[in-house]
Formats: sequence, structure tokens, C-alpha cells
Amino acid sequence: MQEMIKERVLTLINEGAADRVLAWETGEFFYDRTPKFFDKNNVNDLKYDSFCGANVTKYLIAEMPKEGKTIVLVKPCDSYSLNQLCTEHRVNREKVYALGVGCRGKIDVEKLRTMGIKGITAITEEGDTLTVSTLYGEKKVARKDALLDKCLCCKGKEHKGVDEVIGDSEETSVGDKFEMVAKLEAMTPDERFEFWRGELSKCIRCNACRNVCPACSCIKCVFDNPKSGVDNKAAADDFEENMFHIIRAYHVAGRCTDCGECSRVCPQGIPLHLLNRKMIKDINELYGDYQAGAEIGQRHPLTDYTLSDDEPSVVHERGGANA
Amino acid sequence: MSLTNTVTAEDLIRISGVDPSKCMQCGKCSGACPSYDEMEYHPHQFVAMVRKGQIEKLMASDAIYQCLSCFACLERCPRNVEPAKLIEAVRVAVIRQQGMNHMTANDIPEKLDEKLPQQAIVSAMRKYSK
Amino acid sequence: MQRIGVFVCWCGSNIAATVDVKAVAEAAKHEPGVVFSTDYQYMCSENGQAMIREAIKEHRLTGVVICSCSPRMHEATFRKTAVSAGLNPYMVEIANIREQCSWIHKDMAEGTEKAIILARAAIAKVHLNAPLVAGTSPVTKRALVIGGGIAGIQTALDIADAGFEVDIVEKAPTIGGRMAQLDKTFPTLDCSACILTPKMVDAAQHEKINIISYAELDSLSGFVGNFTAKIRKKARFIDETKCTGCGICTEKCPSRKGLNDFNMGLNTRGAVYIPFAQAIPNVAVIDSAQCIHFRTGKCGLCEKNCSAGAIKFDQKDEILEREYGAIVVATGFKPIDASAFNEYAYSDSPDVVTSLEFERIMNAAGPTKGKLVRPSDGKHPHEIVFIQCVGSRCTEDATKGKPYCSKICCMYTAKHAMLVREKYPDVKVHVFYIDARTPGKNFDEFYRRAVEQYDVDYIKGMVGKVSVEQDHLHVQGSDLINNEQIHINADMVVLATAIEPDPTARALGTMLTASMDTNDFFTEAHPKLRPVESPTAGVFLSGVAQGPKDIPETVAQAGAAAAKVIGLLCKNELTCNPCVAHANEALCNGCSQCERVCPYGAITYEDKEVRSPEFRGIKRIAVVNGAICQGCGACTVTCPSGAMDLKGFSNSQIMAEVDAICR
Amino acid sequence: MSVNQEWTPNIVAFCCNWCSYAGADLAGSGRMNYPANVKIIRIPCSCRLNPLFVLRAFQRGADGVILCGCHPGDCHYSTGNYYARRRMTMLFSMLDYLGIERGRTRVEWVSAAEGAKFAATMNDFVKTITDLGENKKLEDLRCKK
Repeated sequence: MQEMIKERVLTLINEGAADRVLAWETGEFFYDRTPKFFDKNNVNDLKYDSFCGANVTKYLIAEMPKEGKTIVLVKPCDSYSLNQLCTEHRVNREKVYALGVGCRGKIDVEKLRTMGIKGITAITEEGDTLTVSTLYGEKKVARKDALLDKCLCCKGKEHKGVDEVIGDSEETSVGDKFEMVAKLEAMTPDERFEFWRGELSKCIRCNACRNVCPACSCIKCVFDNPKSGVDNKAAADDFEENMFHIIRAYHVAGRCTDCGECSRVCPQGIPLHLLNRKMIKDINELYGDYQAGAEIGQRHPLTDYTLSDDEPSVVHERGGANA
Repeated sequence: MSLTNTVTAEDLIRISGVDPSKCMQCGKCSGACPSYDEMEYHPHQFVAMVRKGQIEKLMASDAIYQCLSCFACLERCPRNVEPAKLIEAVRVAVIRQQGMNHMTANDIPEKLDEKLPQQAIVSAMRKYSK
Repeated sequence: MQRIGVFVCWCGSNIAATVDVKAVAEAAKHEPGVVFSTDYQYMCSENGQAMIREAIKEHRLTGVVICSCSPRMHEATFRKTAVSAGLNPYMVEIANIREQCSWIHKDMAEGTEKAIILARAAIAKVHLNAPLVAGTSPVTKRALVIGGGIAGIQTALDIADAGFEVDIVEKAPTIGGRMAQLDKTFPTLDCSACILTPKMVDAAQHEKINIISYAELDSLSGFVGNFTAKIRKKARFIDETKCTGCGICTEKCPSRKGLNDFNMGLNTRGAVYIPFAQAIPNVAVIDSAQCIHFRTGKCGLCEKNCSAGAIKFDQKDEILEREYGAIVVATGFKPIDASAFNEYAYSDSPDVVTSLEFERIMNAAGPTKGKLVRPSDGKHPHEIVFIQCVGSRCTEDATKGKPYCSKICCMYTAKHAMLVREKYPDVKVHVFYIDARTPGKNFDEFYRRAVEQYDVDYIKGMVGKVSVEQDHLHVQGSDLINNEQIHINADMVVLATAIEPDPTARALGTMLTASMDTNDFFTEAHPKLRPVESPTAGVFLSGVAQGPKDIPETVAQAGAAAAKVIGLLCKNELTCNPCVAHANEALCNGCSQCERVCPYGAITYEDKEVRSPEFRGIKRIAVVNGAICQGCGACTVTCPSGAMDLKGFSNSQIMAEVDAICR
Repeated sequence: MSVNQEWTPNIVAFCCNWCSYAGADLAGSGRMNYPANVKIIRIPCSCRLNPLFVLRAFQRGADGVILCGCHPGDCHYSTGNYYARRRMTMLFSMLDYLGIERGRTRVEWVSAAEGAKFAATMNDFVKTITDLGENKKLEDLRCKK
């Protein structure tokens, strides 16, 4: 598929339909896939394979002032982020050629490591099986066991609002994506508090979650703005750890497409997506099903209302036993 | 409501789910009633009398058995007061006071005709088990 | 650093009884920036205000905190005091230590402690206050009246008489509205046309009034004093400047099957028609859906017969763009569809008619030339039943009908009953009523005349069913007074159907951002004190668009709305509320979220060049129109970057208050 | 606040200018009592309440935060309280999800005529917070003196 994509990209650039492409290149390790802009001279270095988990759409924002049109490679899940960015006028859809690329779920090398596979030198795939070459010989792993967490709650194989699609996709979700949220909801407040203290106290304020998040696209973040009253560079105490993540989750509520990048990039392994997903679950339950980025121009639930919305006390009334 | 206690307006309101205070006494129910001439008290009077707490008169009246349960009053009421349900509630109250001579729940399913409104069957049954 | 003065009021014993005012003044002295602090019996008195003025000058104060009664009481007073001493009025903050402190607490220590905290919060806020200057915006001295019924005509005449230009936009081919359809008017029984048509002529001939008929508002932008409206003038396929209203075309037209709207569809008219004899403009209009020429390309008889050459088959809709300072909504009403009430057999028999249809039957210019006959067979009726409250006073949860009283039905039914008895004493007339509601000058006398003088049979009760029988209508109803059910064999049944807002009102409300209630009546800015203004500045309400009302009330309200419009148009410029939102250009992402929550449409976006440490170049930025913004702050919270802030209630000001309280 | 003295809660009440602030004034005019630890901050509309302000209050040691606004349908700005309703629902839900006691936050619609309701609401809220005790989960220790 990678070759077909390169060919198509070249054709588009040569035809004058676009000037550059935003895709992935190989990073420091053989499985690293880093976002990169290519032009027709270096498009040959473009990579697209099962390691391209990263969502590159956010990089388009900085590209907007440039002349010409940019091709962006989007997996089905990335297309939601692209649409949301267009809705928020952060990306001008007219300056983008959205090239949908097929996806059957992306591989998480960390998962292989947690299986105890060490010294990985290469990974090849055939059908549903991965062959992992290691320093200590070859190992076979079922592909589905090595998928990124975000692929386990895949948004489906359909690209939303792209200009063209190359390759086939598969839906890779397993089970209910709100399962863990529901589990937390069922805990007592003290148990939940302990859970989140345990997780959030790991935060080192590296800002990776913020930097990767396609919804966190502010030119200047409130945490960097001394006048916002909440600025801080490092979490000095428990509260600030909480505060940062509450505010971040709240700021993206209704806009978060649940792309799962925040948890993917967190070096401390904090399940940040559980905060966003809670907001999504609440929105779905209280204001009707809503998927951010499903199409351009949507009005998100927090900038909307109905006359008969639940009162905020609904929060207190739900799951009464744990009050 | 126990069998020995007197029936109150609140009991009837609870049984029927009818709020008699919504009634504006327009009389459209009684205008629509096909059994009007037979009935001692007419649909709008049921509503007014329940509101005033004159329950005993209603319970003693034959009017509750002359009501055909046709629901015309309920259908026409501009304020959704549903007098038929209130009349039905008076009947229920009478039956409950009479003891347990009515059908049991288990007798009902096999007698059920799907084409008939269920409430009509139940209320008719109560009526004839006087 | 601000130089702040703190003034603690005793309010006689109102505050001083439970708050140690001296202690509050003393505590305030120790707050940063406070250079002067004092207390006084009555700060709002002339002496108290003089004390504030002197202190501002003597201590070169830049900010003032008054610890006194609620700002709702005297904020304006103290702001004026500050202005007279040369200080910006928005550098004054009030700490509410009366209504929200001394009056609710009994313990002196408790009250004093809280008063000190409230004073601190106000001091903390005033530190961050900035002088605000109210902007101004010009006023276009022309009004738009939407709807050309009696409400619109009267409003337009009153505004025009004050010397301002007025445009009336009427969706029908003629002005006149519902009143033109009426036969007689209660309680005087004078002929409706006789009192309306002179007003229509006045409007048409007034040099300041411009009637735009057969037209609708397409879109509206702008704000109070500065609206721009796009008006769609629908093609009537007649050159208005040439048509003389001779009516020859209407006689020659071979397509005769169009229902005559003016006569409530009781008879038919040609495809080219003039709605009624006194129509203004007295110009024909072609119904293109009915016209043979438009359907087949043939015919054209009207064109051949028009000596003025006014027929223009190729006429297109035209968009007029006009500017206005004020808008009056006078969209009126229509009767509800009676066919939902099938117990009254409206759909089953032509002899069951609505009151407005009956009005046309009784009208000398109507389909029967004013002769009372049964629509089914043209025979003279001998017994007529009127039913009131059809679709009025139903509950919200009822499947049909309206929850409100339509207000006019009791009176027009009395009028109809009386007119029938007057003209045809042989006809028996029964009226079923729930309540006869006749509050109004000479109204009850009028109703009593119907009963006493004209022997109309008023029956307290309602009709439960009307059934169609061979040659009559069988009416079954209740008589609650006599406690009996009655059966009448009637020749005609007249339904006093509820009235509802014109169906165009809802879309118009959205276009004007004027709020409406659940029944689609326009909401007034205040139900008692501002009954002819919409909450949206510059939009005024006239007639039934605001709620059911009769002609005298409508005319009174029309005059009131006109007075409000004149009051606005008299001004050369409007002073804006300075506590408005504004976007920090360096922070704004241009994401459009603020625009979505703004109830006034005050936010637009511009591509602007920005130079800030984070961004250099051209970017999309939110721009708040300070003349439209009302300062609610909805945008400030929805803004993810914190670019949007509200003057006078800024993020940092509110947080400073929070900090002071939680200290 | 010192630890030795008997603890009383500190409560921040945000009131919209048009309904609830006037309702609070009316409670005062009617001499209806409610505890002095309720301090009112005036905001133009309930939709002006940024969730940041709520967090800020907790950070600085507030034990409870309550928002009062016009009844739905009565907003002076016609739609403000509808947005506030959704925003606060989501914020409260988030705080609850993090294990913060549900009772510490509340929204109550109080009209300008409901002085008695304002006082009753504040009495009830203070009681709830008193029963919950000090806010320990969300306070910033550095801000404590």
C-alpha cells in the first residue's frame, strides 16, 4: 500500500493538485514513525505501515499560512480530527487534500515488550500473525494482541469526509469502550479519588498529552499565560496535578474525538483518555450521541442546549449508592 | 387504603392519576356523554365532587355503573382531565370496600381480546362484578 | 498601583446595628493600595457624596470602594458622584454589606467579619478595574414595520407622523390584514372596512410611508440603530406602476378554480386577481401555480386585455436592501385549523364553519353578498349554534389546541349572535360558552344586550359532539346550569376557533434573534413594564404577534410601539454598554465557538495581521461589536484559550474576588 | 482559618446579576437569615461562570461552591443559563469522577422574587457542606495560612 500511496501522491503533486504531503518517516528506531512533510523530491522516504499510529493532522495548523495545498494522509480515526480542526477553522479544508489510507489497526511495540519480548530487531506481518525477530530468535504473536489501545476502540473503517481513499480498512474494536469508565463510576468517591491520585501523581508535566492533542490547538495555552490565573509550568503539588488534567479534559470536552493520542504518548502511562471518555460518555447519555469530527461544521454539545436538559444535580442523582 | 377506612379524594386521585384541579368546568365531557340521561351525576360533576371531597355520594350512586366506559369524555376533554378514569376509580374504590368478590389477576389473560382497549375490559369487568 | 478610597456607610442603623462600621473602615486601611478609608451615616446623602468627591480630589484616588447597600440600589448614584469628581464611573465598586450582610446576620462579630471580607473582595476587584468609556453608534432614521394589518398600519402612521420614514413589508398582495376580512366590529358594531380603509389610504398616501406589498423579510443583519434588511419582493407578474386596478384582467381570466383566500376559501377567484375592492395597492397579482400561461405557455388573455400593458409574465423576485434603525413586528395571527376537532364535524359538513368564515358570510362584500345562507345548499338557516373556546384553553399536554385564552372570541361570538338576530329575527341562536369573558369598555354591556335585547340563548356548557344528519346538524351538549344534556337540530354550527401567531413568526423570530414563547408569540422585554419591546434591542412588538388582543388594544399597543420607535429614532447616536466582551488578538484562535453561543450575533471574524511572541502573520480573529454585545459573558467561558474576556467582569477580576473571599 | 478554632465552612456563591443577586437582596430586605460563611460574587449571568473560577475557589480553600442563576427560560440574555446548565453538569460530573464529594458543588435557579428560596438554599447548602467537612481533596496547601 505504501507504494500505491507514494505513486498517488506524486501524481497529485505533478498534476498541480497539491504541493506537499504530510505523512510519516522512520524515526530513531525501525518502528518509530514520525510526522513529516515531503515534497516530490523526497517523497520516496514516506512510510506507511502498521507502525503509523500517530495522528498527524495537528501539524496542518502550522502549514496554513503557506501557499498551496497540502496532502494529508489520514487513517479513518484521523479523519475525525481533521474534520474537527476544520470545524474550528484551525485548518482550512480548501488548502488540504485529505487522502484516506487503509488501516487494520496499528502495532504497539510497548505491548510486545510487556509480553516479555526483548531485544526486538524487526517485525514482519503476515495475515493476523506478527513475526518478531529478536536478538534471541523469532517469536510469533497474534496481531490483535499487539494493537495500540486506541485501536481496541476503533471508530470504524470509514473515512469521514476525505477526498479519496487508498486501501482497505478493518474495524478493530473489541468490547465496550466505556467499560473502564463505567467501572470507575461504580466505585465509591474515595476509591475513585485514590485511583486518580495514584495515576495523576505520576504526571511529570512534560506536556506531551497537550502537544499531541489535535483539540489542544490554542496558539497560547492558558497554562502558558500568566494572566489566565492557572498558569504553571510544573505541578508543585497534588492540586495542580489534578487541576491541569481537569482543565485540559474540560477544555476539550465536546471537541475531543477520542483519538487516544494523549494516552499513547504519555511517558508515565497515565490513562488520560479515561478523563476524556468520561466526558464523551456523559455527553452521549445526557445530550444524545455525539461524535466530534463526524462532519465539518457541527455544533458541539457544550455550545448547544435544549430547553429540557437535565439539571446539574443529575450528577448527584446518578448511581446514588456511591454518594 | 384499607377496607374499613373511608375513601378520600386523595385515594381516588392516586388510583386514577387524574388531577381534578386541572378541570375548568366547561362541561364538554358531559356534552359528549352518551349515558348522560341515565346518570345521576355526570362526568363533570364527578370531577367537581371529587375536588370538593363529596366521595360518599358518588360511591353510593348508580351513576358509576351507568357509565359505559366509552371514554368519550376522556377523549374530548380540552384539559386532559380524563373524567372516565376518575369514574373508574370510584368503581374500584367501591369494589375494594365490598370485599374481594372481583376476579383475580390470573383470570384475566385468557379472557383478553386484543382488539378491545384493555382499560375498557377491566373497567367493564369491575362494573359487572357488582 | 491604584490609589483606593474605601467608604463605609452606616445606612443609619441598617448597617451599623450589626456591622461595626468603624472596624470595617479600619481593616480596609490595611489592604494594599488603600490610601483613604472612612465611614459615614448616609453615604448616598448629599453630604456623603460630597465627602466622596472631596476624598477623590484630595487623595488623588484612582479607585473607589463603597461598602453600602446593594449595587442594584445605588451603584448608579455613586458612579455619578465619581464622574463629578473627575473619576471614571467604572472605577467604583460596591461591597454589598446591607442586603447581603447586615440584614441577614444578627451577630455583630459575624457581620463585621463578613463585611470586612466583602470589602476586601471589592478592593481586590477595583485594583484590576480599568476606566471604561461607553462607545456610541449612529442611528438610521428609518423604521421597518413587518406586517400591514391594523397593528402595522397604525404603528407606521404614528411613526411617520413624527417625521420618520417607515417601510411596511406585507406578505400578502395588499395591506389590511385580518381586520379587512371582518364585517362589523364590537362593541360598537361599526363596519370594519369603514374604519380600516381610510387608515389604509392614509398610509398609502403618507409621504413618509412606503408600502412594500407581496414581500417578505429575507435576512437581517446589524443591530439596534443599524439594521440592514434584505426584503424579497415576490414577483406578482404585474407592473405595479402601470396597473390601474381596473379589474378587466380578473374578469377575463379563464382559470376560475383558485380558492379565494380573502373569503377563507368559501368561493373561488381567477388566477389573476385583486384580493378585495379596497386593496392597497390596488394592483392585480397573478397566482403562477394556477395560471394557465405559467402551466402551459398558452392563454395570456389577461395580457391581451390589459390596456395599460401591465402584465409582466417574466417578472422575477426582487431583493431590496434597506437600512433601518428600528424594527416593529406586527405579524398578527391566523385562526387555528379547526379540522383537528373532528367532534365538531368541521371536515364533514360545509355547514360547520369557523367564525372568520362566518364573518365573510355575513359581509356584504363576501361570497354570499352578506346574505346568511347555509354553505351546503344555499338555504336560509333557522337555527344556529355557536361554540366558543374551540381550541382555546386546552392544557399544554392536550393533543390539540392552545393553552391560552384567545381573548376575542367571547366578544365576536356575541357580535355574530346579535347580528344574526338583528337581521333575521326568525333564526334561533344558541351559544355554548364556558365563561363569557368581557373585560373591556362597554364589553359586558354589549354581551348583555345580546342576551337581554336580542334573546340569544346562552348555554353554560360545552358541545360534546356534532353529527351530520340528513338535512341538519345534530348538536349534543351539556347545560351545566339546568343540569341537563341538550340536543339541538341546527342548520349551521359556528366554531369560535382559537387564534395562533402567523406561521411566518417563528422564522422571523430566529432572523431577528427576538425570543418567543412556546406558542410562538413574541416575548416582551418585561411583561408589565416593557410590554411593547422585545428583549432584542431595536425590535418592537405590535398587535397579536405579542399575544391575543382585540382591535382597540392592538391600536393602543401599535401607538405605544410607535412611541418607543420614535424615542429611538430621535436620537442621533446610541450610547453602548461598556461592559462588553472583547477578544485578545494574540490569544484568539478564531475557532468560532464564541460565535455559536452568542445570543445576539455580536461576534464576527476577520483575518487580521497579528504580531505576538506566539504568532506573526495573518490569522482569523473574533471581533465583538460593542454596540450589539450585551455583556452576558457566554463567549468568555466557551473560549478555550481565554482570549475572550468581559470588561468590568474580567477573568482576573472575578478570580481576585474569589481569592479575597477564600483568603 | 486556623485549625484550633471550631471549623466553619467557607462558601462562595456566584449569583447572576438579574435574578439571583436580586433574590439575595430580597432575602436581605426580608431579613431572612442564612449563615455568614456564604459570600456572594456578582456575575452578569450564570453563563459567565467559568469552571476555572470554581476550581480556583476550591484551590484557595473554599469548601463549597454554588451557582445561582435565573430559572431556565427566564435568562436576561435569553439563553445564558442553558449553557451554564450544561457546563456545570459536565464540570460537576468530572469532579465527581475524580472522587470529589458531590455535595460540594451545586446549581440552583433563584428568581428575583425568591428571597425565601435563596435563604433556604443557602441554609441547606451550608448544612450539606458542614456535614461533608473540610475540603481536603481539592485544596492547595500552599494557599493555606
